[in-house]
Amino acid sequence: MIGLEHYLTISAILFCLAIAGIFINRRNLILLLMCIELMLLAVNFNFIAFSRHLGDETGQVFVFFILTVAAAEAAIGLAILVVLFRNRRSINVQELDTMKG
Amino acid sequence: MFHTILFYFFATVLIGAALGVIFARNPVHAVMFLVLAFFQSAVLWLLAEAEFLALVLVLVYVGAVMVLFLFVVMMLDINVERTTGGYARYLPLGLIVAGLMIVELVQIIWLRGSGETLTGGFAATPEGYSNTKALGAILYTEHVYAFEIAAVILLLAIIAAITLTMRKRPGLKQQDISAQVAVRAKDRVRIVKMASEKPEDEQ
Amino acid sequence: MDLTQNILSLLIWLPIGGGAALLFVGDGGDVLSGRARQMRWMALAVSVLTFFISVPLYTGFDTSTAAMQFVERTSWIGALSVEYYLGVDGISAPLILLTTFITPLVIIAGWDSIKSRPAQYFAAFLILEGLMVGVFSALDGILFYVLWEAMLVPMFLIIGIWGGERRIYATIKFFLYTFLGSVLMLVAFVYLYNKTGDFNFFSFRDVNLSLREQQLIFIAFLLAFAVKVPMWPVHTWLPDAHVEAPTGGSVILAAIMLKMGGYGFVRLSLPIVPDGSEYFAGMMIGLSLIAVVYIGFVALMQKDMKKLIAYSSIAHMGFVTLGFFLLWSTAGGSGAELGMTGGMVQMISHGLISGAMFLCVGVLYDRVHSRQIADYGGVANTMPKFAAFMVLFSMANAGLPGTSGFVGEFMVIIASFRANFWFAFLAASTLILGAAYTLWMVKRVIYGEVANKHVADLVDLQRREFVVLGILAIAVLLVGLWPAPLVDMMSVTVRELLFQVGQSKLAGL
Amino acid sequence: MHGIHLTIVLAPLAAAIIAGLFGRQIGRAGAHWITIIAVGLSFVLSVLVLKDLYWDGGEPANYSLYTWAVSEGLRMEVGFLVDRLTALMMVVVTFVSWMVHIYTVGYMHDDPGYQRFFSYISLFTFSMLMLVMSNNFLQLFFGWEAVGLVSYLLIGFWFKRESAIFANLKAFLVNRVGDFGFILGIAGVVMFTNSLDYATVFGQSQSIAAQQIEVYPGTPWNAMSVICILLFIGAMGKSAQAPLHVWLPDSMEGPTPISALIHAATMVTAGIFMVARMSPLFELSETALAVVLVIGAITAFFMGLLGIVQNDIKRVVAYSTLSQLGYMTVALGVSAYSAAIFHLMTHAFFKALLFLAAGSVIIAMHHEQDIRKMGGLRKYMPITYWTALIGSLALIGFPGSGGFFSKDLLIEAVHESHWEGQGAIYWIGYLSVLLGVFVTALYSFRMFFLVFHGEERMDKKTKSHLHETPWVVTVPLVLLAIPSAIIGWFTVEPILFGGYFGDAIFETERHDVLARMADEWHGSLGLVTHALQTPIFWLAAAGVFTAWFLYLKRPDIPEKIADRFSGIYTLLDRKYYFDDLWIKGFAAGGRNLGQILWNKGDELIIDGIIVNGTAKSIGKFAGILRRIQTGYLYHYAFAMFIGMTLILALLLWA
Repeated sequence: MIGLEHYLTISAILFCLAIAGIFINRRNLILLLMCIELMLLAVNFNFIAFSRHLGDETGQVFVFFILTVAAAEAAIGLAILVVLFRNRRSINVQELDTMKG
Repeated sequence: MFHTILFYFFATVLIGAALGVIFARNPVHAVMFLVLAFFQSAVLWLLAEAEFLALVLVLVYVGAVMVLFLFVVMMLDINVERTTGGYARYLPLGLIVAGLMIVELVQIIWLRGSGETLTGGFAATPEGYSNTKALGAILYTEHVYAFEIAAVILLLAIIAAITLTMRKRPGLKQQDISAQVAVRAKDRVRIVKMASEKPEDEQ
Repeated sequence: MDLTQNILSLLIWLPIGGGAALLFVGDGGDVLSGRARQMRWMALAVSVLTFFISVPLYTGFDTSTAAMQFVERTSWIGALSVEYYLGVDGISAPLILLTTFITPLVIIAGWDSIKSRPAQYFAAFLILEGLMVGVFSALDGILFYVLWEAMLVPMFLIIGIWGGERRIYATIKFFLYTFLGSVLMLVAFVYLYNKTGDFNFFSFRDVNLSLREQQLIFIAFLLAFAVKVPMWPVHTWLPDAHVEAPTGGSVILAAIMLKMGGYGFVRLSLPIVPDGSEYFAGMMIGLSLIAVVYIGFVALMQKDMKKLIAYSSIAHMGFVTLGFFLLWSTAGGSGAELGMTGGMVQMISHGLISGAMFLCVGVLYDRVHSRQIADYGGVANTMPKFAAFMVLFSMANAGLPGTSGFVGEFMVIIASFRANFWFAFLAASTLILGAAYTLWMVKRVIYGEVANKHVADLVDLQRREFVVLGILAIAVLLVGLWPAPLVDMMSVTVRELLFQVGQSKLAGL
Repeated sequence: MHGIHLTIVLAPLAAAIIAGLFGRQIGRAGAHWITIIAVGLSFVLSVLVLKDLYWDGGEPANYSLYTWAVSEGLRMEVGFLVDRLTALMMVVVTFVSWMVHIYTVGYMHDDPGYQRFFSYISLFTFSMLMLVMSNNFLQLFFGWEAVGLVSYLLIGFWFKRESAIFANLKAFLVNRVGDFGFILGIAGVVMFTNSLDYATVFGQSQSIAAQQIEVYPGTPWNAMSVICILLFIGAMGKSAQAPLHVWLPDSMEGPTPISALIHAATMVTAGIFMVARMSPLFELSETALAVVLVIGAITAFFMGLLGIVQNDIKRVVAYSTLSQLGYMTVALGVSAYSAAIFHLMTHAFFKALLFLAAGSVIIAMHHEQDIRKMGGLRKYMPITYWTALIGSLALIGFPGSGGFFSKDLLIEAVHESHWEGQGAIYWIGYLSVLLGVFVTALYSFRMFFLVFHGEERMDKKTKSHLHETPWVVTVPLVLLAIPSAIIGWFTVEPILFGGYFGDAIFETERHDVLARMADEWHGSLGLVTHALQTPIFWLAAAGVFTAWFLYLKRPDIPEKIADRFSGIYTLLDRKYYFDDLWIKGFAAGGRNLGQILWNKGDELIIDGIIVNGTAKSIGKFAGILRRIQTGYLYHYAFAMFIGMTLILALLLWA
């Protein structure tokens, strides 16, 4: 019987893979953004699973909002990325260290 | 049983797609893997009887966001080589943290919930239940303000994205109407007074 | 409005308001502009007016009572029982008078020598004056603390904007040093508040505290006040601050701000934690004597005139703390009043003398732009009037009888002899050391052949400088020849204070 | 009478202020007239006071003028005590001061600081009068320091000279060392009596003597001895007793009238006066008296020896002053206070005379002070010659001269003084004053012969200008020569044996040597005729003869002696290395100590390690922390992830 625990496990695996993706990636900022999308997906899994588990639709409403925000974030993030690329001719993560203390 | 097989199948493909995202050499491939992952997720959500969200995921995410990603990736013409080394330095620490994380997750999900069991199947939905209808009912009643805010956020995102990417090229000729209206004669014409001069030979 | 009822408020807010007005109007950014000149006059007018308003503090002062006079009291922050509570007694009134007396002189001294942002400069001094009067008259812990900290700001700006080359280092050092101390004072206030329920100094005084509590509160107060005095070994901010400060800043710093520390000891430490003070009295005397002797030797070797005077300030302030903490060492308490009065007189006198000394250095600095002793020599040849003043003030600094510098030292030495021969022995060594470092400087700066072209080009005092130094000279001589009015003003309060200090707070527990 | 006292004091002060502040307005003549008149007025009034007290039998006045301050029942006042001791001092001070004022008109004639000079010496007169007329310790200390101040200003009068400003700093600081003891002594007095008033303190002297003070814990000392020794340290500073004498010879850098007034006649005798004034206290402590005696004896003899090797005319007189002050101190040590004061008075006249005469010579020699470059001045400067002779004779105690009576009787008093338990100290005192007579005669006539007799060793230019000095210089010489010569005749009897001082000086019966000597007193004439039978006269004669033989008859011998005994000569020439002790020892030591405390203590330990060290260590720590901020996104993400893991762990297992 597929239940809550399976969905949570899938979610955890997705999340960890997304994090791993952030570390493995050193060159491409777009991939980082994609990993973030994956993470959000994992979160959404959790919400849906619990929503179903508890029989409460509010969790799904939350997913709806997360999707909204994620879309907005992707739009702005990509816009920033485009500007960045225009200014520096690169989106190499290892070269982006202007925040260095 | 069929349900279980479907779940495991789609879950396996999902994880494979996620691995593809993070290991793909070419960003375009990565985006395509991500699209695949989203599709698999949508199916899994369907299995969990969250039909509305599953469809929204496909329509909005795959249809809009992923296409945007694809657009950008192609537009920017990023070189495709990937880093190979570099993370060996952090590997021990990463392994420790990852191990710790796994232990924790296993503990949370399989061994112990905080007082409440986290295992068990989903409750069956009542007859005539419409997921979409139920969501709409609470979205436009209880969460209407949040909904409005979400709309504003999207608007903001649109404006932000446009503002960020818009640029003025130097040398582009543009009409500035307010400057044209505000101009005064003395800004443009200089009246020079000077004594009249006579040629030398007339004296 | 009855002036005598609100005289203290007036003394606080008139200069602050005047300073704010000056800031608001500004100088138009140009030193030579007519507006800048008007601002000078306005600053002078405000400060002189403040001085005249403060005169009733002396004429209307009742020397027969130790109670607070000219009291003003209203609620300020009701929820925390914080009050706007002002009042003066024989300890604070002379210090307020000193403040209002010195400030106009400082403003005159900065008349021409401030080349950048004159309006802001004078405004800073006026605001500082109001805040200092406030510190001396506040009787509520929070009010006292707020004014105490607020005072740092104008001083910080004065040194930081109009100071010398290393002014940034000096201001930061000054600020951190004093801030470190005063924050602990706030902690002590809050602790006492938890005991008493308000921040009134009198409730602080009347609350019973265990010895352990008293020791900790004493240490908290000690850090705040010892830094201000400054006592050895937390004195090193002073030479740097003095050296970098503009003349007026040095004068205010030495003449008044250092007195805050001494004032804090008598207003807070001694009456609030008498047993704690007794516990630490030996240490305090030790530190005071180190200040007198150690700093005396250090001052001897200074090459910078301002630094030398700054060190001599530390040594002289050592007498103040020595006088205050003698009372437990003297046989049967006799000598306590003498010591404490001596310490108090020393504060006033040091205010006059160190102020005058810094003004003298300022006069030279304005002309030659050097504070190094080695850059001078034979100034008496070109500036005879100035030389006369300088010698007079140096003699006062060396504690010559007939000048105010002698009065406090004499009383403290006599009182300390009663406590212990060696206290008096070490304290009296200032007679030699003080004369040595001051007069050696005089020898190298004032006397001798004209040392270089700069000295040869010196012009003697202008009328403005002459008036400032002349007024100070008269004050120094007056206090030296007839200190009775000053001493009488203090004596009842001192006796009352000694009575308070004599009441152990442990008995009531 | 109070008005007169006040006028005596304030007239010179007012003159000083006018001459000092308004010197330019009143001009040179104005300055000297106003000060001369003021001091002259003081002198005349002082004589009136003396007449009132002595001949008219007036009562001593003791009253306070105003209250300086009151604290803890200790009344600090300013007031006058005018008794016969005071009156005598007042007359001496104002007279010498007056003479010096007049003399200055000539001596400082061309000096640009003319008005300033007159202002200073009038101020000095005021200070000295405040000192002697005081009725309490506070005012005594005021006068004490005030004369020190004026002395400082006057030694450094020619402030362009490096040697002068060195000397005045030295003088002030050495005096301050004495004052250091003095103020401690005053503090001791206050501790035991809670009063600064002489009368009150003297009234309680017995109770002080009965008490003890533990300077070192566990070793109680007699309070009176401690107080008196501390007070005497003050006197040592002011009256230039060894080892605090070093400032006096250097003080000769000041103009000569100052040397006469301050460093010979008046200020340096303040210590003697003070001890005499404090006789009710000193009498009660034989320990203190013994200290006084020994210090005085050392000064009297050894400082005299130094006079023999000096070549600067003023320094010779200065060492002679030191030696004579030693004599007075010895007299104090044997409780012969009146003898000390008597010698003080005669010394004031003849030493002022000698200094002024020296000054006269210096003027004539165009400010050449080396006696090796003089000689044979007798025929050029007859008045100076004769007055100097009178002064020198008085100095060596030639029978009949002023110095004779005081010195002879002083030595006699020392001779008579031994009381129980004194032993060796008595012999130290007696022998040093006795041998001192020979030394005195030697150096004073060495100088006299070298200056006024023998061959003329000055250069031609100077020689061509040699002539007697103007009348403003010679008149004071003559006026001072008269009392120097004759004052002893009629003052000796009342002062020493006639109970002139009355209650002003107190002697216990055990110490009262003068009372014992009174039995053998047969009048002034008797003393003079008796003189030939005493060793004193013969020692003095031997001294004069030696001087004549060595410096007139055989001028080559002194150098040979100096070569033969070069060790001793160097010792004398280096003034027993006292200057080195003070300058290289204490002064340099103090400077080094200051340097060490400053560099190592303040700059290194407090500022370097503690203050800036704290700041630096915070900076270093921050620098380490700063490296965490790499700027790489994945580092921050990693940190977030670690943090999340840890928070989860905390929630799970904590």
